[in-house]
Amino acid sequence: MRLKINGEVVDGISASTVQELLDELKITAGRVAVEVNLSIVRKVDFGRFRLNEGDAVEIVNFVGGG
Amino acid sequence: MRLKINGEVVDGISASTVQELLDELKITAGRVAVEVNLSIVRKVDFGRFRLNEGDAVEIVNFVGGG
Amino acid sequence: MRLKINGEVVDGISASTVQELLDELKITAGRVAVEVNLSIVRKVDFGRFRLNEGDAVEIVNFVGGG
Amino acid sequence: MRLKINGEVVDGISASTVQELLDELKITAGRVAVEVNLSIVRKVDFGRFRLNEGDAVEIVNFVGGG
Amino acid sequence: MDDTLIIRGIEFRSRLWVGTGKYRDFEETRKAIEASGADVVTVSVRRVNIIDRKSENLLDYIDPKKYKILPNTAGCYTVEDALRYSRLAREAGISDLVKLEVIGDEKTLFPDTIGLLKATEILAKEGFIVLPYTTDDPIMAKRLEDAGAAAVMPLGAPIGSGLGIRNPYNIRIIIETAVKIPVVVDAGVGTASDAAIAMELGCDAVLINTGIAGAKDPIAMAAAMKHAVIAGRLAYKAGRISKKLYATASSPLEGML
Amino acid sequence: MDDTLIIRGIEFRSRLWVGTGKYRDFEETRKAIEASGADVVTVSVRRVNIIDRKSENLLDYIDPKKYKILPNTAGCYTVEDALRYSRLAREAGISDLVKLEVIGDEKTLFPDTIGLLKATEILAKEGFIVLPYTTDDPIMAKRLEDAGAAAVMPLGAPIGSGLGIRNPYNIRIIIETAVKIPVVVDAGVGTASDAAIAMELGCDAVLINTGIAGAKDPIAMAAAMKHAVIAGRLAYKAGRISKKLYATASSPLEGML
Amino acid sequence: MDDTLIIRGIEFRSRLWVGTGKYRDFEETRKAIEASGADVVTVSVRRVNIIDRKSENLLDYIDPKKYKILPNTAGCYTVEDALRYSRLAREAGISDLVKLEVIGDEKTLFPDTIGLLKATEILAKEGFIVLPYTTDDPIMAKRLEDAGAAAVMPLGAPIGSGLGIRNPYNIRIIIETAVKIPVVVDAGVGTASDAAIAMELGCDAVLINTGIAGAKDPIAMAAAMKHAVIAGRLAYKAGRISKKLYATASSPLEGML
Amino acid sequence: MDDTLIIRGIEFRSRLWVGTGKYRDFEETRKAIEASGADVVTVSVRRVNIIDRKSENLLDYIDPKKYKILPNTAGCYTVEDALRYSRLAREAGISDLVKLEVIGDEKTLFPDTIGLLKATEILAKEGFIVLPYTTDDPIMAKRLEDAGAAAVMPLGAPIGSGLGIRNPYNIRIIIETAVKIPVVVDAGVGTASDAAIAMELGCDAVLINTGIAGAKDPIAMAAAMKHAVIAGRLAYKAGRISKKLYATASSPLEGML
Repeated sequence: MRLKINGEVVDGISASTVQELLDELKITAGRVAVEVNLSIVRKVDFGRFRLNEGDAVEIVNFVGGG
Repeated sequence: MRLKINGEVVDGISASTVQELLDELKITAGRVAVEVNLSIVRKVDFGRFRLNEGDAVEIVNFVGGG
Repeated sequence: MRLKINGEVVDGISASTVQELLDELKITAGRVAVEVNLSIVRKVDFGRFRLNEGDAVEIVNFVGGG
Repeated sequence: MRLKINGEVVDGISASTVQELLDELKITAGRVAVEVNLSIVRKVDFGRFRLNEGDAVEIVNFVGGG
Repeated sequence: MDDTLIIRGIEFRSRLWVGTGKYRDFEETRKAIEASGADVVTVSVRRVNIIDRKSENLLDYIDPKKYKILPNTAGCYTVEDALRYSRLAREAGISDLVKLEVIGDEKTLFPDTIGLLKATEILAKEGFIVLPYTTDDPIMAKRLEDAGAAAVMPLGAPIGSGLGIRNPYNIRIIIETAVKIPVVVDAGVGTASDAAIAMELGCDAVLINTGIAGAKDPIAMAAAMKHAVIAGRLAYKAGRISKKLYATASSPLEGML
Repeated sequence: MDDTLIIRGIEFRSRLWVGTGKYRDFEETRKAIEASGADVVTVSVRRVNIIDRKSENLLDYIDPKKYKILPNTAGCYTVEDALRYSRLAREAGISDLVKLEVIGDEKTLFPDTIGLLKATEILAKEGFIVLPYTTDDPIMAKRLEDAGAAAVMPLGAPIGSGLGIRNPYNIRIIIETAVKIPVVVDAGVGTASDAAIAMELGCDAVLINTGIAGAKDPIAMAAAMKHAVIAGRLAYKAGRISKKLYATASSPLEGML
Repeated sequence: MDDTLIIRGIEFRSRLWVGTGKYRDFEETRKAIEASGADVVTVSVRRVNIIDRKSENLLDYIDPKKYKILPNTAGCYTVEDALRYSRLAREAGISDLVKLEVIGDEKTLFPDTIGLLKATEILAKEGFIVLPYTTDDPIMAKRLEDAGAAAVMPLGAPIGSGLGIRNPYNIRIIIETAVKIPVVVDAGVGTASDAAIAMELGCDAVLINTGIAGAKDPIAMAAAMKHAVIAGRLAYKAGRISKKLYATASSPLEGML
Repeated sequence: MDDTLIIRGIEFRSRLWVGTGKYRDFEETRKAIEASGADVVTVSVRRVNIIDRKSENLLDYIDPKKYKILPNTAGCYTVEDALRYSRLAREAGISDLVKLEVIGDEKTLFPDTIGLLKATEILAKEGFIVLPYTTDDPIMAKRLEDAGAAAVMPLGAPIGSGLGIRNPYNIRIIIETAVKIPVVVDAGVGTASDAAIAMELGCDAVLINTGIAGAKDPIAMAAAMKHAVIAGRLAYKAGRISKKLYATASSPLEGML
């Protein structure tokens, strides 16, 4: 499946849920927030939130800032 | 006629136009602005603008200010 | 004997040395400095420094200051 | 005659007085002060003050300063 | 150098603008304005006293042909009031100039910038030449410019406080980078050096009322402010020396004995 | 008001005094002095160039009949040198005035006040009108007065630094309580507002050299300083408003709609 | 005295809050925060690097159980972006705290107060504990309080400028009369005395990032800021002596020889 | 880093020195000193009260074994008096330390630097460790060093005035270029930030009396000063960021949505 992740088009994604996507990308779910097509996906829903071809996914976390 | 002029109720006004009112009050038209019932009366219209019983008239001019 | 002590004339002093004077005035020698007729008397000399009639004695110590 | 003028040794001076020296050097007397061997020569004395071999002469005037 | 200030085609002879409030009487007002050399005088719009008609009029002392009358909306705490006073002022007066004030609270008399921005937009559309009294916030200054302000009038310090230019950094930023329209410092100037500092920062003009009217000798202070504004403007144009911690001799070493 | 500064019977038309160092040429010097309106100009005493006689003389450009020539002893680090230069200056000039400098070190060009005091005492006895360049120390100012100084010239900041009046508190103390003789701030003035501030403190005059000569446009800065000194003096006399943290309206509340 | 700062029921051990930007590495960040004694650390919300997964995470070095994580919306120039980042931050984090920034332009990084006010209102309604980064305008501070801000964070000077508290007068007015919510000075603090001054004005806390991270020795500066904030707070509580132009002896005259 | 101040081989644990004048009683004095963390306390030499012998002694509250007692010559207006008090102090005390004061006048309590220099020279020859209280004149500081002073104690502002460091420029010059001996700012510190500023300038220590004793809560202010001096010293060592008129973001732009 093709997704747009953090602005980059990524092909061959096998994950079908947000949680699987995070696993596939080796990202610890605990410290990130996820947005799919501009709406936030709650952490509790990561497992059941299904991704579709072409979804725009944003995965963010905290970095140093003032 | 009774008018409300600058917030004060004034009885026995004989003037029937803004111009006549200014004359009656001995106010030089040149340097004032007049508002009747919250809408401005143009200087050019002072002569033909008729006043009615109970009109709220505001007559203002310039004073010292910063 | 009459001495001038710290600017005050004091009569009937029986002490004959600085040390005796301090004892008579109940002043602990340890924390004061003594001047007789404008010259300093060393602590070690308190015992043998003889006082004469009319000597001007200054006895000072430390007070709060900035 | 040899003089030391403003720190420079100058030979062949024919002037025998301060005034003649100033004339020889084409310096207007009016605006300068002259010192011979560390003592000031009054303007009124320029004409009669004789110079001797080896005299140290200082001729100063005003320059821009703050 | 020709150094005339021009706002919307109007030429200003002087870079010192003065208020007319707080003077002992009209005669003192007249003398102070004359001593100040100002050609802009601010006024307020208030009700005519219909009971006691004897009282003279300010404009008997300030000839509108000689001076530019700049009405303010002092005392207005809402957009509506500010609009109302502005429109009455234009009708009473002879120009479209208005020094727009929308006040936020009585303790500071600081502007309510949100209301100010709204009122500026509306009045500019109505053809007013709007000079808003604002804070020293560069972002807000830019917003006001975009809304159609003809100039911005950032405060140096609270009205009547005499604290001078409290934040020269912000004023400099407004002038250097925030806006292209003229910048006129309004409020806070307490003495001559304050006015000079404002002009040295690059302001186009300074408006002073209490600083002059409240002085022990208002006429003398008016003259002081006149010279201070000229001095500050000239200094700004002349390009000052840079600051150094250590000294540099002004007299030459060469030619010493 | 008549507000002439008088020192030892000498009347000064202007309260701005200017130096003549660091200008591009004599013509610029002349123009700057003229623009400044000063009637006192400082000069230094240096050796005549006996090799190259073509070089013009400063006094060809500054008419000693029109201006008061105030020789300084800049560059002197000892009492002896200061005395020697002062005496030569008097001989070369036409008056007993001397701006006495005994410098302490070359980095700060601060005065060596101990040497200064000695030299002041000696020269005052010799009939000089001694104007010592000193620190802003009130005690030393008093000592110099007692030693016969005709005025004191405390520094605002290091010579040529353009830092302005670094310690207005000390200058105020000198003026208010330390001395009865005139106080002329010397050194440090970098721009117009600095000069205005000095005068607002109550100084009798200000001496400026680098602040004018070092500006991009010295002529314009000279005019700026002229106005600044007038402004500061007028403001001092006029009596400024007091400072307040909060605002006071300058427009009336009475008569609002 | 117990002097704990409490905002919406949250207790803050330290009145020094620190940012985590601009450090050489996470280890230096960790050490600086530790030296600062802060229990609030600000962070930004940014995209995870999905290409290079090795890169460590800031939270590996700052234990969210030990520190209060305060996400900011730095870099947001619109209300929409500020809302989006705030919501993502809440989702990524564990609290409702947000340091709300709606930036007006890139040169000054001053807040766009109009957008800030809108965003504050919306987020407050959504249950966020909103700490808006604003100007030192007292009127705007009040507006933000009315819109539901839990505290206001007026700037002392532009972010990263190190200019300190440019306008202590406005900060004082905000604290004394404008708002009842806590006031945390944000931006501008360049060295220890700046932080002390902020606290002496009566601020409830100070937020510092560049002032620490940009110092030659960030760890030492973090410790300096820690002591400075404690010092300023204690001095504010202790009640300083009033200022006088003249002296008062600290040693007694009585008992002199 | 080891950062111990050493003067003539004497080690100082703290860079805050405190006076003991003006406290309500000895108990408050003791508590304030303890809270300040100082190990140097200044005292004055005065006549013992021979009439009323009950009165306790200051040294019952300040253990000379625990604290370095630094006697001053406050109240002395002549070299002779300063010498007399210094010698008595040495005899009464246990060390050669003396904070030398030769006062110029009672309004300012500024030093009479000429007398001060004389007394310094004499006492240094007699083996005293002389710490002269002087002005912020760099030249005089150098003279005192040459005369044998172990450190110089320039005033920040008049004693008890609470005006802070009125002229940081001079203090910086004294530290950077005038002297090699330690510089301890004495007098003028009114609140914590003043002390921090003194240390940030590079002073080696600060002496405070009225600023602490005159505060509403002297004990709290003593603690404030303790932290302020540590803060200022650390900041000086850490190397502060440079000042800029415009902003620099502390949060990254990279990784934005």
